[in-house]
Amino acid sequence: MKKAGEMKRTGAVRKIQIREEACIGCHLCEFYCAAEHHPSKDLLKAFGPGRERPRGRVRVVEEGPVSFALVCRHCDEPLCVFACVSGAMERDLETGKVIHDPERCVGCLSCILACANGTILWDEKRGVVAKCDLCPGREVPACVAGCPNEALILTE
Amino acid sequence: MISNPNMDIDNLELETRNLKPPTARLARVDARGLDYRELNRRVDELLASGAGEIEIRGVHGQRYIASRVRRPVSFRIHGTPGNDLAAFSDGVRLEVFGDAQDGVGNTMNSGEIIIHGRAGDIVGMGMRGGRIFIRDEVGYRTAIHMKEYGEQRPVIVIGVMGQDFLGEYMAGGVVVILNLPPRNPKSFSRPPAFIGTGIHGGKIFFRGKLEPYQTGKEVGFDRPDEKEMEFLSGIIRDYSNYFGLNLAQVVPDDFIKLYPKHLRPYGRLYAY
Amino acid sequence: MKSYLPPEFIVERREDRCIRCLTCVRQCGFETHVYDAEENSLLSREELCVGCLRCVTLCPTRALTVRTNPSESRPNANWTREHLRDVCRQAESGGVILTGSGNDKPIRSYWDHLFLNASQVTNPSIDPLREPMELRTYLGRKPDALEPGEGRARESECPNVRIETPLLFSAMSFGAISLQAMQSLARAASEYGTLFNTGEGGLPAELVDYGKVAIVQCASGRFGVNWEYLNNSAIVEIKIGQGAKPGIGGHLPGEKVLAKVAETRMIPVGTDALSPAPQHDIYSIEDLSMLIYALKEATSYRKPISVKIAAVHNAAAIASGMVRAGADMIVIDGIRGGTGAAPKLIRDHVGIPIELALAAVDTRLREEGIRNWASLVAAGGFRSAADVIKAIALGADAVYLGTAALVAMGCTICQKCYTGICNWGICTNRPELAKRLNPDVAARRLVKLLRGWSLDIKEILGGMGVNAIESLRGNRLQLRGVGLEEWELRVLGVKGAGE
Amino acid sequence: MKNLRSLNNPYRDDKVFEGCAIFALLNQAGRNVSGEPVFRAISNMRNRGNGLGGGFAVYGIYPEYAEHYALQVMFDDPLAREEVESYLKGRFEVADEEEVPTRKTQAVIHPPQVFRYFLKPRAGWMDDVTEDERVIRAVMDINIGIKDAFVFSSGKNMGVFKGVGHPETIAEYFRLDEYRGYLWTAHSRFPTNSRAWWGGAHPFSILDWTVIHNGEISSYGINRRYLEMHGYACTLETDTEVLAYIVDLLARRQRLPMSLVTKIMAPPLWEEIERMKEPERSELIKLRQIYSSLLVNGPFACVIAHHGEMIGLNDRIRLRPMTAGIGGENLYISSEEASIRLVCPELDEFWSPQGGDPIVGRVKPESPEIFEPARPEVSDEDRAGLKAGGRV
Repeated sequence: MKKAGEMKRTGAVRKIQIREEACIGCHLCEFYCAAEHHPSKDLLKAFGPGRERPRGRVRVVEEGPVSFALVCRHCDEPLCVFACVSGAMERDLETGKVIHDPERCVGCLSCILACANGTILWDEKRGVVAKCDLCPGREVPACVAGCPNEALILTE
Repeated sequence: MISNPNMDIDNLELETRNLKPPTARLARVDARGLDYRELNRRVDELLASGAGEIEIRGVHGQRYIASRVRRPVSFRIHGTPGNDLAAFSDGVRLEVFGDAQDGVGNTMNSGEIIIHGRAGDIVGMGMRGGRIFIRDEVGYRTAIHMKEYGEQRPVIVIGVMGQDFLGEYMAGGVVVILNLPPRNPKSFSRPPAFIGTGIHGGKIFFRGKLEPYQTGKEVGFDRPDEKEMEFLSGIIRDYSNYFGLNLAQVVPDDFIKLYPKHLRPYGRLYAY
Repeated sequence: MKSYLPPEFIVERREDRCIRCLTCVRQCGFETHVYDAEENSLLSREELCVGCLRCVTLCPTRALTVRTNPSESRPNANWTREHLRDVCRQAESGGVILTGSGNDKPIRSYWDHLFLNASQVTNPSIDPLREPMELRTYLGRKPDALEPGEGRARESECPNVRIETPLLFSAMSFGAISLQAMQSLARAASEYGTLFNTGEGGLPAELVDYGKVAIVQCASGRFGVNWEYLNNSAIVEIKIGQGAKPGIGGHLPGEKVLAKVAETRMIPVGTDALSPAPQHDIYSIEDLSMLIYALKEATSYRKPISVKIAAVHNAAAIASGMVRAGADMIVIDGIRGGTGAAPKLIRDHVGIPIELALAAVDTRLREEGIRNWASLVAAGGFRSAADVIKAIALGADAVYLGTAALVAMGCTICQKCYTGICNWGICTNRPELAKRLNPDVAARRLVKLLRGWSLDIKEILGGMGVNAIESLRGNRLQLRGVGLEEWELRVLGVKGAGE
Repeated sequence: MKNLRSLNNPYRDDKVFEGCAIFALLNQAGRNVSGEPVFRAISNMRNRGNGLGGGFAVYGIYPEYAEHYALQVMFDDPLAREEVESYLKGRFEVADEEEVPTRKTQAVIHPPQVFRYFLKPRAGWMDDVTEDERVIRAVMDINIGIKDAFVFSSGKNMGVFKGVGHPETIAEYFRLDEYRGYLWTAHSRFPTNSRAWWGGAHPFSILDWTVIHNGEISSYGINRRYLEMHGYACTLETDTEVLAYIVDLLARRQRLPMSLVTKIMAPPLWEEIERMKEPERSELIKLRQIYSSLLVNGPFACVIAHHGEMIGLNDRIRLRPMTAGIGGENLYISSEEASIRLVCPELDEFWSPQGGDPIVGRVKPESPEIFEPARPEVSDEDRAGLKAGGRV
């Protein structure tokens, strides 16, 4: 288990900023995220008829007119990393990104309990957790690019 | 250079800060021969030099008196002030010894106007707060589109009666009509009609009886409740005090209450 | 009772592309789309669809198409589909048909019959990308001369307001549009150096800092009008009329008067905000003068006072009277001007086109030698910078953009503004809908629109060989008409092409 | 034929648009009084006008020629005067003539010449109609037919003085301080066009009928067409003109009492009529049926005057201000109360009538010299003329 002091980042941190006042509750971020994390990277293929519906790593919560997307904050002091028993959850010191390695994940759910933001989701089918990885390989994460109202914006 | 209000919005505040040392509390102005701009400019100067009470004599139709005064200053006006008396005003107390013309208290925000005489048309148009007491009768469209907001609840008290369209479009506030004998019955050759037409807020208290045709179809009738009776007692007392009258015969029991039947009088006018 | 009205639109959903994301269900404020969880199927209640295309725009897989219902009764050039629908609606409701936005009838657009000039050989065109090109405009009364003589306006009585482009945002009141929409307009105006207009709904507390770029309206309802409001402004505008509904007032239904709107308008929550048809202190030209000077007194002669009227038959005579009554700026709003709500009959049949009214007003003011006494602003359905340029050449100092600004923010002109439901978050106060308009996004789009149109204007100016907007203003020699009758050319004061 | 419209309504608007202030004074004892209070009162309402028109009608000013028609004619060109005079002398006995005296006033720019002629129609010219009709014919002939000439007024023992300028300027120019009359009406004008023309100022007149008016007559289009059907040429294209002609048609030609004339112009609303008792109810229904095209709609306040009488009238829902006061022998009508109080601080009576409710002022019968003789019964000739739709 790592200690808090060892987490100091060295590079620029990209984060997704969540703006409740602009979230329109369309849930499109969930779909774009899920498709991005589907092998096909294609909405139609990921959600085609008869297929298992994939899950994204972002979740929109709503209560009346209030709605916002829950997505990993990539905290400076990531409680999930401290709580992880298997070393699956790590913080990339260069980018400040909190990354999760499903191969090492034992599905103990400690990170879910530890995360104050509720942004780590349980992937029941695979028996591991899933969380935002800021879409490696993409300039802008899929949820940010797909949000029709800039309720999710990328800050650096 | 042409002045650009974009650039100097705050100047007004600056000016009031550059006050001269206070002089006499009561200042007097002789309005004879002055046009309204000159008169209002003099009032500004007097206020800037610390006057707390202003007496204007010889007023003969000058408009907009006290319309940009925004502090609790007392005015005593002798003569016949012109239209838009205290329009847009906010917090002045103004007493007129004589009749007033049209547009008294137009879009007024707060304060008190007492008129020892009659007033013309559209008294308290769009008024939002404060009180207007008029000893005698008033002209057409009194309290038109008067409204209330939060703590601001305007009150207009009329000693005699208003001509037609009193309380038209009324959206808030209170009008009290004491229905005392008119100064000149020629102003009421027929009973006033269209009272409260389009009313959708506020109340009118009327002393005496009204025929149904005299009021708009949006008006409901009721008796004042206890709290309103109390309010009316206060109004009658204030009216008597302001004008030095003994109104033993006027009691809250004689009033009927006119109120809007609907908040949305025109809801069913449209095809959506 | 069963309605005989067929749906106006049909919704087509390509099953092979629908991924059941339910965005359409969530986004339609009119509840057109319904998800049946049992069947995992999506249905469309097409009779509710207004054709705003929100669902089409947001559908991530482009599975949706909305189009006009192709079902036709027997073709009839006299009894059009619209007439049939309207008769049916009134037979079912017994009321006045309401609508929103501007006139949608094929009224002759004179802009499309006016053509602009360009320099060739005898004078050079100017390259606006590299050479200076000035669009700065001052709004307000100008003195007759630098050293004014007896009886003329003194300079100190001529407050002027600077704008960096002759494009202003027209009056749209808070209550009619959302706070977010108004915020977007205010921010864009501030950023680009122009002005927005509060309409008659007051200035929301959130926008008090934008007073410097606000034209604040004083209209018949006097909503939110007090000393602070009048003095925290660039210009005070008396609204007499509006192009979309000349001669009638406004009516913000009680259900749109929510807490914030109530606070700004200074009326209780839930009451109808009725703006009477006339201002009840203005029944005549000398009464207009009275209100103009009431406002000048209340603002200590520091603000230009604007007066806005609808373009009507005698606009020229009225405008002349307005200027003589003390107006420092006059606004003429043509029959294509927009609205949040108006009786359809009035929107479509009352008033005259802005082109003719503008030309007539400018001509009259010049004939009387009083054109300098007031700025002249045209409004009513400007669709592109080309319309704007032609308006300036006809005599406008600036133009008001309403519908174009709304479209920049997302409006698709579905004309349902009066329902209080706007899927684009513009013309609504329902919080869940209003938040669909992100002021960051909308303000940016508005600034880009202003920039784009300003560049267009500069390009045209350059082509004409002038580098300042004042050389175009009222320069009717830069216009030629095509396909116009003699009287139309006469009113417009332009020659026919080739003349 | 000259086009008066090009002078008065140069832009060919539907009508001339204007606002204004009105003031009127009637000495009810019929005593001729100075106009000084009238000048002060009208100039106190300066904010209501814009200096592009002012005018006065004064009654009782020419007692020495009380039986002669006083034609006050304006000339923009001396040649026009010759033409007018030769026209008049052929048809009228001219008892006296002179230039209306004026005073040099800086504020008056390019004034026309104004002459007055005291005259009676000659025998042998249009003998088949009344003298009044003959005078009207002459007025129309001059106004329409003779370039650069325009008749300001044509009544007996009265005159209209008007021009471009503030009313007090016009009063000074025409030396009205030197006149005394028992009835004064005054008007300050706010026209919306700058090409204000002296003939376009109020009062408008025909014979001794004069009208001053504040407001805009929205029903002008149909009022005018109805009047045209009765032979009135609305050459000035201003709504005030129709008021004068309506009164002339109803009161002079059709001999309706003033109480009915005002009820035709500003009738009670139908719902009020429905509440009335018979026979008043049926009478009003009849009036509204027959004279529907003479309902004057839109905001107006006007004072209609002729010898011995002045009537202040408002539109039905009083969209223009009008107040009245009585102080001593004088009855005042004014747009603003302050003007009345300025000249008569102690009023015996003051009121502000409801819409459509006329202010009627008459010289008291004990001073009959002012009054026109009581209206004669309608003569058979007149009846025939009326039936034939007799044209003026």
